[in-house]
Amino acid sequence: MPQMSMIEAIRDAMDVKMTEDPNVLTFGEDVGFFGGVFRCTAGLQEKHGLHRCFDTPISEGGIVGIAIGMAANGLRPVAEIQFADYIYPGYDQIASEAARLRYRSNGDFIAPLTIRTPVGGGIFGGPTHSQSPEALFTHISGLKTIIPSNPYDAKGLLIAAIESDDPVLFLEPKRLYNGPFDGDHESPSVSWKGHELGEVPSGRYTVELGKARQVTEGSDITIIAYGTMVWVAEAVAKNMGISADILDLRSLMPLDIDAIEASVKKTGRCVILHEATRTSGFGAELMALVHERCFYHLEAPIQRVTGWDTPYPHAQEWAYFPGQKRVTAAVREVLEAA
Amino acid sequence: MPQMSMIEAIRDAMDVKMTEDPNVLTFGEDVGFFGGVFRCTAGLQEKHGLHRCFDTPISEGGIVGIAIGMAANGLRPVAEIQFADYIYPGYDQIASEAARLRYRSNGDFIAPLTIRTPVGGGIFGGPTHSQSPEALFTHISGLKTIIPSNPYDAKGLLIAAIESDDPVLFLEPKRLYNGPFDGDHESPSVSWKGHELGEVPSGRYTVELGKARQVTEGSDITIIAYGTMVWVAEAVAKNMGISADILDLRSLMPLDIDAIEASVKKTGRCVILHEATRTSGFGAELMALVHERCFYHLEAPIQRVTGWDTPYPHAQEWAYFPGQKRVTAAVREVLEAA
Amino acid sequence: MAKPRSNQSRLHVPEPPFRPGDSPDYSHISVPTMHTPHRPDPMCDDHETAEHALKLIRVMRFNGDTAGEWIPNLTPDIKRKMLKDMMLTRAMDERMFAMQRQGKMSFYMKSAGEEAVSVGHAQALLDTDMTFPTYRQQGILINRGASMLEMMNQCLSNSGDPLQGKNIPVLYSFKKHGFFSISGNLGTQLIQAVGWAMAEAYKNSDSIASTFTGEGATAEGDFHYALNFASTYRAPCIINVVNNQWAISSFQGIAMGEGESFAARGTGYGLATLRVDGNDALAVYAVTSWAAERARKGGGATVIEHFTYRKEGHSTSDDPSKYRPKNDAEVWPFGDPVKRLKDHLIKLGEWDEDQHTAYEKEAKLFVRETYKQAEALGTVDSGPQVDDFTMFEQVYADPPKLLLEQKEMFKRELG
Amino acid sequence: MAKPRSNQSRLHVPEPPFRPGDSPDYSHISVPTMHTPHRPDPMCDDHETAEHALKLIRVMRFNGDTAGEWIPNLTPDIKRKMLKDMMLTRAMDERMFAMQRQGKMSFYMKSAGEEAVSVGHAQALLDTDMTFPTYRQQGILINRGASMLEMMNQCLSNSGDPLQGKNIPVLYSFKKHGFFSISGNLGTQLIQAVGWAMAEAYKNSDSIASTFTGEGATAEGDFHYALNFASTYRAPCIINVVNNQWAISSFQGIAMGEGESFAARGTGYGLATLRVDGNDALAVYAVTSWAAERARKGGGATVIEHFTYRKEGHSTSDDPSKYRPKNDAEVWPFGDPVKRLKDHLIKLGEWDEDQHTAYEKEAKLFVRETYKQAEALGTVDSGPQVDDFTMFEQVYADPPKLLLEQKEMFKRELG
Ligand SMILES: Cc1ncc(C[n+]2csc(CCOP(=O)(O)OP(=O)(O)O)c2C)c(N)n1
Ligand SMILES: Cc1ncc(C[n+]2csc(CCOP(=O)(O)OP(=O)(O)O)c2C)c(N)n1
Ligand SMILES: [Mg+2]
Ligand SMILES: [Mg+2]
Repeated sequence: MPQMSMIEAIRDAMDVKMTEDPNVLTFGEDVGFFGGVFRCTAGLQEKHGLHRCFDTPISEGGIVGIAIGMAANGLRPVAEIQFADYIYPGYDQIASEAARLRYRSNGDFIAPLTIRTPVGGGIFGGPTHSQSPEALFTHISGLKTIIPSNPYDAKGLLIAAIESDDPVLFLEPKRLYNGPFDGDHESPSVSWKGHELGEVPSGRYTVELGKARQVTEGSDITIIAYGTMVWVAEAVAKNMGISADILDLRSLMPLDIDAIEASVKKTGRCVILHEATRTSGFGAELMALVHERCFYHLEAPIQRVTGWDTPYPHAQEWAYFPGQKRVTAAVREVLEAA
Repeated sequence: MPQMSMIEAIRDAMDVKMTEDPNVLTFGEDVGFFGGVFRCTAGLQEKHGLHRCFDTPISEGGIVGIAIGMAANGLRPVAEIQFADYIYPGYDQIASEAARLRYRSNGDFIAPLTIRTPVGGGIFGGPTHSQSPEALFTHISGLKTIIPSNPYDAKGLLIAAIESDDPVLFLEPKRLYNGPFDGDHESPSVSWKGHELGEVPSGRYTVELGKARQVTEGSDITIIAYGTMVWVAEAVAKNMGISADILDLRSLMPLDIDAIEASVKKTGRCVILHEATRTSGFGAELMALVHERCFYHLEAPIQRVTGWDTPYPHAQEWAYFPGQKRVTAAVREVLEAA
Repeated sequence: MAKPRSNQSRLHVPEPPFRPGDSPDYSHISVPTMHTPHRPDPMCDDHETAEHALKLIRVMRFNGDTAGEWIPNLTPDIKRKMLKDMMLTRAMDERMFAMQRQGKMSFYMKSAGEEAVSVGHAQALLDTDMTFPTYRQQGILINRGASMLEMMNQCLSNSGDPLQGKNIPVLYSFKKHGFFSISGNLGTQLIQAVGWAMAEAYKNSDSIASTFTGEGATAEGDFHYALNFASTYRAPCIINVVNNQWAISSFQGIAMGEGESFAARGTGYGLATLRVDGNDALAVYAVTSWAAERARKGGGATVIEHFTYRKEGHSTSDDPSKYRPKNDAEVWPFGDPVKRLKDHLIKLGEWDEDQHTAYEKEAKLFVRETYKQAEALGTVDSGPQVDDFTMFEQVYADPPKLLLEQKEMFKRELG
Repeated sequence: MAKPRSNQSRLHVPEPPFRPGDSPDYSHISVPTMHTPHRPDPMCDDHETAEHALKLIRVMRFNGDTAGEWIPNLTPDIKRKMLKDMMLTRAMDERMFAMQRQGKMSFYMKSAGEEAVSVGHAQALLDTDMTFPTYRQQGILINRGASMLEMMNQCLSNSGDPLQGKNIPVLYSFKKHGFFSISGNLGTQLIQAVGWAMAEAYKNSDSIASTFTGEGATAEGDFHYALNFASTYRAPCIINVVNNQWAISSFQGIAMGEGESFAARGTGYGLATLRVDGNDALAVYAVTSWAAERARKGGGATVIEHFTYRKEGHSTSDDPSKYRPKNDAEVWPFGDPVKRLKDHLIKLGEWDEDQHTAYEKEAKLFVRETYKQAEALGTVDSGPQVDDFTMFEQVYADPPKLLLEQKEMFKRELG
């Protein structure tokens, strides 16, 4: 099976779909000739033509706006927003338009577009290259929000996103682009080469939107995570030597609530992880759902481990990032609670 | 004491501040000569001059943008966004700029502006005149989010917002503008006239940002609400004849977590209400906080009663609105749970 | 002109020339009669249209004659159709307004005074061209033969509403008539239309997109996105700015500032720019044909400013006498669009007063009968209604489990 | 010019004339020598500047002579200061770039080739005028005498960083030098500057605001907001578009489309518009003085396009040889801004090669010494560092309880 980094897997997903479906095209800032600042579209213009992979003006609202018009007109646009931190000028077009077009026209028009954008910290990007704004999108009915944690899922989910008749926000944890990251920034970086999840089939395959991945099976505790935090969770469980059910959500909306419910009912203990700001983060929703469904099975209060209620600082990046230490402490507390 | 509607109280707050502080000014779409589509600024242009209360182009991003520049330059702008449903073109200026200016400049520049905007349903406004987007703002560190439920609080909170050195989003439940509303749309409308909370002192006074109002004191259950839902909660408790601690949050961020914690620890039961879309609504955060702090005191799972995960429909407005029936059922379940 | 109101600071805030109580006098607005600008080739360099952004293209004089280079080649039949469409649009607007006042609808928006813009424009497009209208181009639907019953059902949110009550009155969606779902959020559809047009070019199709905004909403970022992207990708589209002088209570100078026209906004982007007398249906037809030809042939987008006047309130929620003189509409120097086309047809000998009165009656009757049928299908709060559970539909193509659960919760709520 | 690359559809996508491997030839860009447009009165009607949006205002010829109506009245001392500021800016940029390459900083952005824009502009403003710069106007700080040590501390996020590590390198904030906090979000400060300027007018002050954007970021909605609001309220400000030909890898034609200049964008808004040779420090000074006078006297805003060239990569994360010919910067026909001012001063007899070499050395030395001091205060990952707990500060004026609790959580985490 071909070995791919997450960047390559994402590129391959677009390549497969562009090859198979003339209605698929991709565009965004620096996406064309240059191939994207993270190289996710490298080579696509040369292979598929100038009109199928091209640069746009620096205008996130405009990018989403044309994608909606194209999608309503039968195309399957994949728009790149260079960093999720810059998605806000396009927020109105996403929340008021892409997500609402089907509803307000009662299905007369639809907007099957995909918006790809890198999220998360870990590259010293400071307040404007590190954000994880997923919760601002999970509150928007009509929109799907996806976040892969590895090359295999990234390709399969992105193909499923492009094929979905709903608008999809596809968040790419930039810290995972070139390899898994367990939150320990002091140890040498690892690459996807040789990693099991870096084995990516060629051609078309999909990973269903709305199904979580069971990372490890265990009985002591459920750890719910997505994106970069999946790897931190795995490292913590391993280092602590505990038997944890780790769920990689992959899809925040639609959510695999069945998997979550089953796991917490089994373990009775739950920790929720995300990198985003704590207050009103997606962890709050997860906690609410677990509380509502598993209250009588809980043996300890759920805990969430998150970024702080501050912008993502530059120099204090690792003090902000919810690394193994913070996660371990929470897991320990939850395990030890009566 | 003067009797005021919520509209009058809001207008009076601006009038008091404009009279007392030449740095206070207000602007927005139709705010000037006409006095605002809900009449909240009626008469202010005539009284204080064209340069202190004026119309703007239809450009929510521009409105927030100039407010930031003015605020950084020593003024205290109060910007109106005509409906909260139209705030999204200004989202980037609010989330990336107003909320972040102090942080990213380490206090070198600040943005003490107030953004007023009507929220909520109940006027057959359909998908684009009914939204309650508070959760999209409570996730933004650096921003304060306020929502009054009556004229007295509205005036005191708005004055406090204008005086705050932080940017404040001031949400006005439009269904309460002219009178309290208990969620029963079939009974005749009530006005603030003669209502205790319609008694509004003249001149300057403040209601502290971050302090909840104890609406009723009780021992059976805690009902956490804000905006229109406060009145629904009160009606439900009364009709059910239960002894409820009803908290009107008034301020979502900063949050009166002490009041919440004390109440739930006392009652052991909790229902959370909001009109907004359920998933990733502010109710999720409230539920998470109560869970984290009061887990061992809870005698039943917390429930939230909310709008649905759909846009706010037009004809089905009352099927969407979390009215007394929906709230009563939840309160009953929580009370009856073992 | 009225004197500017007092302003104690150096901050300049523009004000309309007249306010309630003033006697409006528009003699400062010159009404060009013969000197309508020349008609360049539709594939001309955009520079050649820079002057057109500041002038006013007209075809009909007030006496019903036509003059200048823009006279379109239209049969009397088509002109009569246009007149009738405009009259029908007006008749429907009037009825619906009255019914809203009787509490049958939550809301309504008329297009009185602007019927030539929608009808003249639609008449010059092909059926395969997608329009992206605002809430004041119902004339497009009338011109394209949409079912008035369906339109009324939408406004009433009744059991026959194609949108099943999901949206507020007037925010139609008629894909089958090339009429894009109207957004309640101003401006957003401008850039979507550009995307639609880019898709047409991408597919090597001949169709184009045509999008509308009020002059007030040109201040939104989407207007800039639309002009910019249309320019960069030479998108085959028309960007129409309907300058009806008023946003809600704000006069056009708030959006315009020190600019001279809304068409001129396009000049800096290298787009073709035309400014047309929007009360002159033939001129609207003429500029639309020009722009459509340019777009179809690969010449890119045109910004058209339709200079007109909003004769009535912004919507049923508005009372214009609060912010402008009561007789402002009457003294507005460009006349009424229906009367102007009528006078022209009469001058041509293709129409007369009797026919006009007869069709006025016919239109009224048709509207009344259609409304009756519509009301029989219910209104937003009485008669047969949309099933409440439809509110859970069309949120997604495939609804997530959490949403399906909410549907169950609602079932339990109903007991 | 290179032939356009293949495109199998009618969708037009603009491409730069040259790509890696091509031999760039800019002979199609005319370099105006004597025919610089005339200088109207700063309080002229905005129309009088429409042609200026399409021409190029220049003061210095390549031989060091000055010509035309825009020659500013500057003493040799001031010109020498400008030259030195430019040289110092460049010396600092070079050092910081090298230090980033050595891993001392996470990131850096040079302004090579654009020093005349920032220095020439700043020199023509008053100290009370607030500038809203992007990350490529560090020359403003140098010109206004900011402490280079503080600037370097910011870039290093060290213990002396005035921003205490909160922001990435180069995104300075120096209120005391009239230098607004730079946002990482492109475009946003344009409309904020208009608000700042409106506040100056509101307060009846004489100060103005001056704001910057790259040509690429003019595509953001904020650019439109800025032009529109500046026009409506006649805000006393200057809106500078630095057209350095490149966004990151996108050439200026992506943002420009079929337009002819970025200055021309302002024409449709009724703003004054000037286009200047941005490599000509005296011309930049001249147009800035003109626009500042206009703004200060109540004439409203001016859009200035500074036509220049980004000589190096977009940032330390970029490699321009991937998307443009390696020697593109060298063949760019407008020369180097430092050399041009130097040649002029030499021609005047107010500077010579020895002085130049000496100051080059002095600047380098000063930068090196200052950098040493800065590094002694730490870097982002070694030496004395910002206390981690400062990350909880300056989120709010008065931190909410939930945030204070998080601070406690973090304390516990550290053990
Ligand atoms: C984004 C947004 N902001 C504000 C509004 C509220 N609003 C509805 S119509 C209107 C005035 C529009 O004026 P104009 O663009 O001139 O169109 P007209 O009504 O004159 O046709 C306003 C402010 C809205 N619908 N959307
Ligand atoms: C809103 C936003 N979108 C995208 C980016 C990423 N980005 C940073 S600089 C840049 C290019 C800017 O080009 P230009 O405006 O020409 O300025 P220059 O770098 O040439 O000075 C881009 C796309 C950003 N910082 N902010
Ligand atoms: Mg209008
Ligand atoms: Mg640039």
